[in-house]
Amino acid sequence: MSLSLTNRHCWFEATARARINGLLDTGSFSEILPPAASQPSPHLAQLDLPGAFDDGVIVGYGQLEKKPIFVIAQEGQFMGGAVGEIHGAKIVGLLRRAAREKPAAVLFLIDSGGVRLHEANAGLIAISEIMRAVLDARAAGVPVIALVGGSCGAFGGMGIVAKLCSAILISEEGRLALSGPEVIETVAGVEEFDAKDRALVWRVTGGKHRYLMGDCAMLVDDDIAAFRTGTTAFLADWREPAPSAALLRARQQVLENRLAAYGTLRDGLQVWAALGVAQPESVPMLDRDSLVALKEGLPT
Amino acid sequence: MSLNDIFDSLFPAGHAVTVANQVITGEAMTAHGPVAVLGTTDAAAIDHAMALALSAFILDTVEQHPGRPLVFLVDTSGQALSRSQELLCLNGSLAHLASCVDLARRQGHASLSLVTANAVSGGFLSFGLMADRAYALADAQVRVMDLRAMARVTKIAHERLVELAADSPIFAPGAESYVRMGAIETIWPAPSAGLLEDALAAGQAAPASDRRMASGQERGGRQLAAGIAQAVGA
Amino acid sequence: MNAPHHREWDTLRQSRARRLERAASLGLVGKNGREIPVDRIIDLLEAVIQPGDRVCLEGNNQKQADFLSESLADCDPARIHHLSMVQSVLALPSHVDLFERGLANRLDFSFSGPQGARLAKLVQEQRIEIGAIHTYLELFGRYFLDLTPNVALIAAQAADAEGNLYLGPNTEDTPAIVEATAFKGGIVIAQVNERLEKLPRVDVPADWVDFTVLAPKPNYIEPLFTRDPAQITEVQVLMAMMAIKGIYAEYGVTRLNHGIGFDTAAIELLLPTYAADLGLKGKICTHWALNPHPTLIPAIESGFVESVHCFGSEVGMDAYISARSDVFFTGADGSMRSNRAFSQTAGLYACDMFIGSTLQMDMAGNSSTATLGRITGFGGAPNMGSDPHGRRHASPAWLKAGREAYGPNAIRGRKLVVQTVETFREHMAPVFVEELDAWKLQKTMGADLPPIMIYGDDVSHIVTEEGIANLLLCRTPEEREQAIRGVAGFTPVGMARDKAMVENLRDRGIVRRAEDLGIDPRMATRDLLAARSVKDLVRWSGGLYAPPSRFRNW
Amino acid sequence: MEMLEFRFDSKPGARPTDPALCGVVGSGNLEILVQPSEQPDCCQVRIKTSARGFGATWRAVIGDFAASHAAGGTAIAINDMGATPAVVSLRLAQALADYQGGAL
Repeated sequence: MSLSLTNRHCWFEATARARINGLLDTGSFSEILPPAASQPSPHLAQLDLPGAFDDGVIVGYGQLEKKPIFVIAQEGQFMGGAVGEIHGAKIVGLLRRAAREKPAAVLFLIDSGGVRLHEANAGLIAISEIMRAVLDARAAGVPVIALVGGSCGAFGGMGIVAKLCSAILISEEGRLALSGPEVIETVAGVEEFDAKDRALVWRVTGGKHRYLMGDCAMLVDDDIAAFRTGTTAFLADWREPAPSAALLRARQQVLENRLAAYGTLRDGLQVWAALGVAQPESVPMLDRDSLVALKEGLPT
Repeated sequence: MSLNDIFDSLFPAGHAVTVANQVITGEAMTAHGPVAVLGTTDAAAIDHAMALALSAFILDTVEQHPGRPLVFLVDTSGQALSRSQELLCLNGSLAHLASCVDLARRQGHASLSLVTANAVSGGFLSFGLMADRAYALADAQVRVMDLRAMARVTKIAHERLVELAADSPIFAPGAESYVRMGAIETIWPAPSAGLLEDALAAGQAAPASDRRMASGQERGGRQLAAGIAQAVGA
Repeated sequence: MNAPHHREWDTLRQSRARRLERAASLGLVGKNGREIPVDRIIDLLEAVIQPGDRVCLEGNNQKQADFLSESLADCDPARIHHLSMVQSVLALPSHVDLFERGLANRLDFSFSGPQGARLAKLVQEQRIEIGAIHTYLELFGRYFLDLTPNVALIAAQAADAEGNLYLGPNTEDTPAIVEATAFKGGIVIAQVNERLEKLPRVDVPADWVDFTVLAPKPNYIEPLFTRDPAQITEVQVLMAMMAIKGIYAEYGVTRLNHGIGFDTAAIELLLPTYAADLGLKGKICTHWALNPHPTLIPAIESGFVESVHCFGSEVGMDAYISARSDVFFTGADGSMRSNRAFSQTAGLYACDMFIGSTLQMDMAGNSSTATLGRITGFGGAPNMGSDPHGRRHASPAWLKAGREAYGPNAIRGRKLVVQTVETFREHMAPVFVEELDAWKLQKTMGADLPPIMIYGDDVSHIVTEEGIANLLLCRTPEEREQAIRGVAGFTPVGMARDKAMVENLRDRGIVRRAEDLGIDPRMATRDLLAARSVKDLVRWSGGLYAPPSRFRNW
Repeated sequence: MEMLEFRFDSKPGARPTDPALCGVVGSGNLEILVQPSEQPDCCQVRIKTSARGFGATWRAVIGDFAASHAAGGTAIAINDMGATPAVVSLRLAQALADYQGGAL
């Protein structure tokens, strides 16, 4: 085994700032409302909690392979990347600017459990505004690409936002879902979902499962450079389609077929077998390239 | 008030609405012409089947009745909580539903939603909050989470949350908070054809852009968002 | 001269025969070798165990004879009572049930883990009499002197039709327990996970075993030695860098034991990176008495490690161990053979260094993991973490430490006993204190001694984020105290240091800061770790390591 | 939450104009924002911390930092979520180095 393992910069544990620095062309990033020009959330202060200068999200612009790019990066280590009033408004502001200025893409580095409960109403409404702003930017022809691979994944309202983006690039460590396993366990019992069984959690919500099911466009290694390479490659081939009933009709058909085929299954292993994977139990241990090859070889 | 009473109050000129699997679909007549009526009832926990039933109905309306306004009736306790639902990416089906509402808007369908009983988190996000304008009946429950659960999760004393909720619409549950925050236009004392017609008229006159931040600031409930978004967007 | 006093000399053998007869009278002889049907286990226990017996219940921090323990707790206290329990670890709820239900009233043990609070309550209510709290080696030693079991209840992986046992990779304490019991007229009962026609190998011969029972489910094994690299902090990386450069390299430590915490996991994960860059491969950390820590995989794969002997195994490591038989001790069948008694002996006498962490340390260097309201005990750390006066063979590390401690004409060497701790634990609880909680615990429990894990006079070095204190070089108690305060950071006792004296100690190399070692603290990032996640460990192992589900995020 | 404010004499250091941010307000961690101030031989520090009652410890940690680094001319703002002194010291050194543009 090589020491190259030790030279990787994994996305999973990097800070939002480190992700941006490794993702964009070196030195090209400019932050809008940087920490020195910002105030932490007064709503957190009212609850006697210290905030963060950037309220847990960094927005700005830079370049990717010399193309102009807008970036939104949530900091999962601050309050689980959850969306509060300032946090949400920064994202909405950037998306609206993108619809106007039309950069080559907006890269949305999602790492969030959804609504920040300390600012619950502000967070919920902000996520609704983000949902509409993502769709507006896309309708203006600007691709919005979700990159998911942080420790908080993309949950709650941010799971919905991720699925409204043009595409999702995800790592094996990334998770994408609506309700967190802990919430389901609390409400429906440990038999329904054992949140401590992490392998199960990943078989239900993890990057490999979402990629095999076609919910994510690309599976990338847990490495900042791999996210950069994957994003560049994806954008090279992508033309943002105009919103149309035909596209949504086609999507409706896919989702209905899927529900009919797999609606009673409860574990990724069952779905993968149904998809035609010969040895589903081997999937969790496959490396990224082998899994991509496996998916490409599946019957369609 | 039963669902039929609500229909009768809102659409005295007539309605043909069916309810299946807690999903409402149909059409009704108003002073502004026919409208599509859809939504959920009995505090539905939105699952794939419900979301797809709603999205299919929206696509049908877009294809068969161009420009027909959409009236959403919202009664949802949130999303279905189960492993099999998450296994098939429930957030994806909710996003698909939201996309369909958005498409309708882009194709000239005005939309409004009326919270008839409950509007909670994911279920509310996927269609109620996607409409051009939202309204709520007076006794409707609109929230992310009740304060007791919030106290447990945030580890902040319940008494403290109750005290702060008294004058903070930022997290206090209730339709009134959402009015002050700009997400709900007004609270209706009761379902009423007159109020519905006013709302439909307002929807046809006003632009379909998202004005909730500005409203939140004007109403004093959300004082930071508009300025921040403006500063970032400039 | 008086006539010789008449005495029977085989009462133990007679007692054993009567017990076996009682079992046989209930039909429990077993024509199929020594197999007992699982639903007769309580009948068997009530037949062979007598009131007042000394019973050894096998269990350690890893494998547990959990089914036999639960079965014993379900026996009728009218028939079985006043048992004296001897056991390495009091870990399962059923262990404590024995006392609460009136089956047992006396306990000699080593470690109590999760049941520490219940145990303390029973002691205070005087419902349990504690003989003594031991280290593993002391307890094993007493099995062969004055605490020999009448009955031993043990756990094995498999039995064959004759009653031979295969213990699997988790051999652990079984050989010591069985040897003491079987050869002193005792009865040995084994719970097994499976019955096989042919065992992979015979670890315990059938004629040392009286009965076997197929447990309803495999014995519980705790993945106790799995440390997720994702949880290692930058401060632990910094301390690991200081330990490697300031201690491992300077003494040329080749034979050693590590504690189980994240501090030492960080050191293991810096061997292929930081230590390799310092040119230390082949010069340090070649021979280990250590459980198969998953975090040691990168060092093994990088060629740092020549040999590892294990106390027990670790969940998920079996295939990797089997494929690395040059490094680990494995049988002809390929699977690992561990042995706690032998590995503890290696840790005590054959290691040049022990390094571990603690919860509290006083100004004399005494350390304790005891907390108020809990009786936790000792396990093996005091044996590892002590300088054995019985050692005679020399090694460069041992000699260098001896000369630092006793001067150039020293007639003995010195084991390196290193404590590595961040000065504050979580919730800002200071590690360095004027008085250990152990003293209060002694009073409330009425114990003979405070439960001190490692005595201050055994400690050679203390590593904190502030630096390294070399206690070997201190010449007076005052110097030792100031050396400890001098690395105690911003804890109250650290701030109460005599600054001038600490600077003097620093000039003499007794207290050394990161910069004195040529280490820039800003270099201390997690990027230095050879593995930053459990998945990295799986990759290093070439897919051989199969971590338990709870440690996975894929 | 507790707010603390300290000023310590410190040797004047390099005085870049760009502020620097280091760390994240996560559990057991903190963020440190370093900006230029008007007073070249003084280091001003403002702290918001989730843990109450550790003013004396903060004073000692910051005092030690100011004495052992050329941190004069800086205004430092800290948002803390229960970081230990070891983490605070490490982060302060990193933040000052980032600010002064010093390569490692």
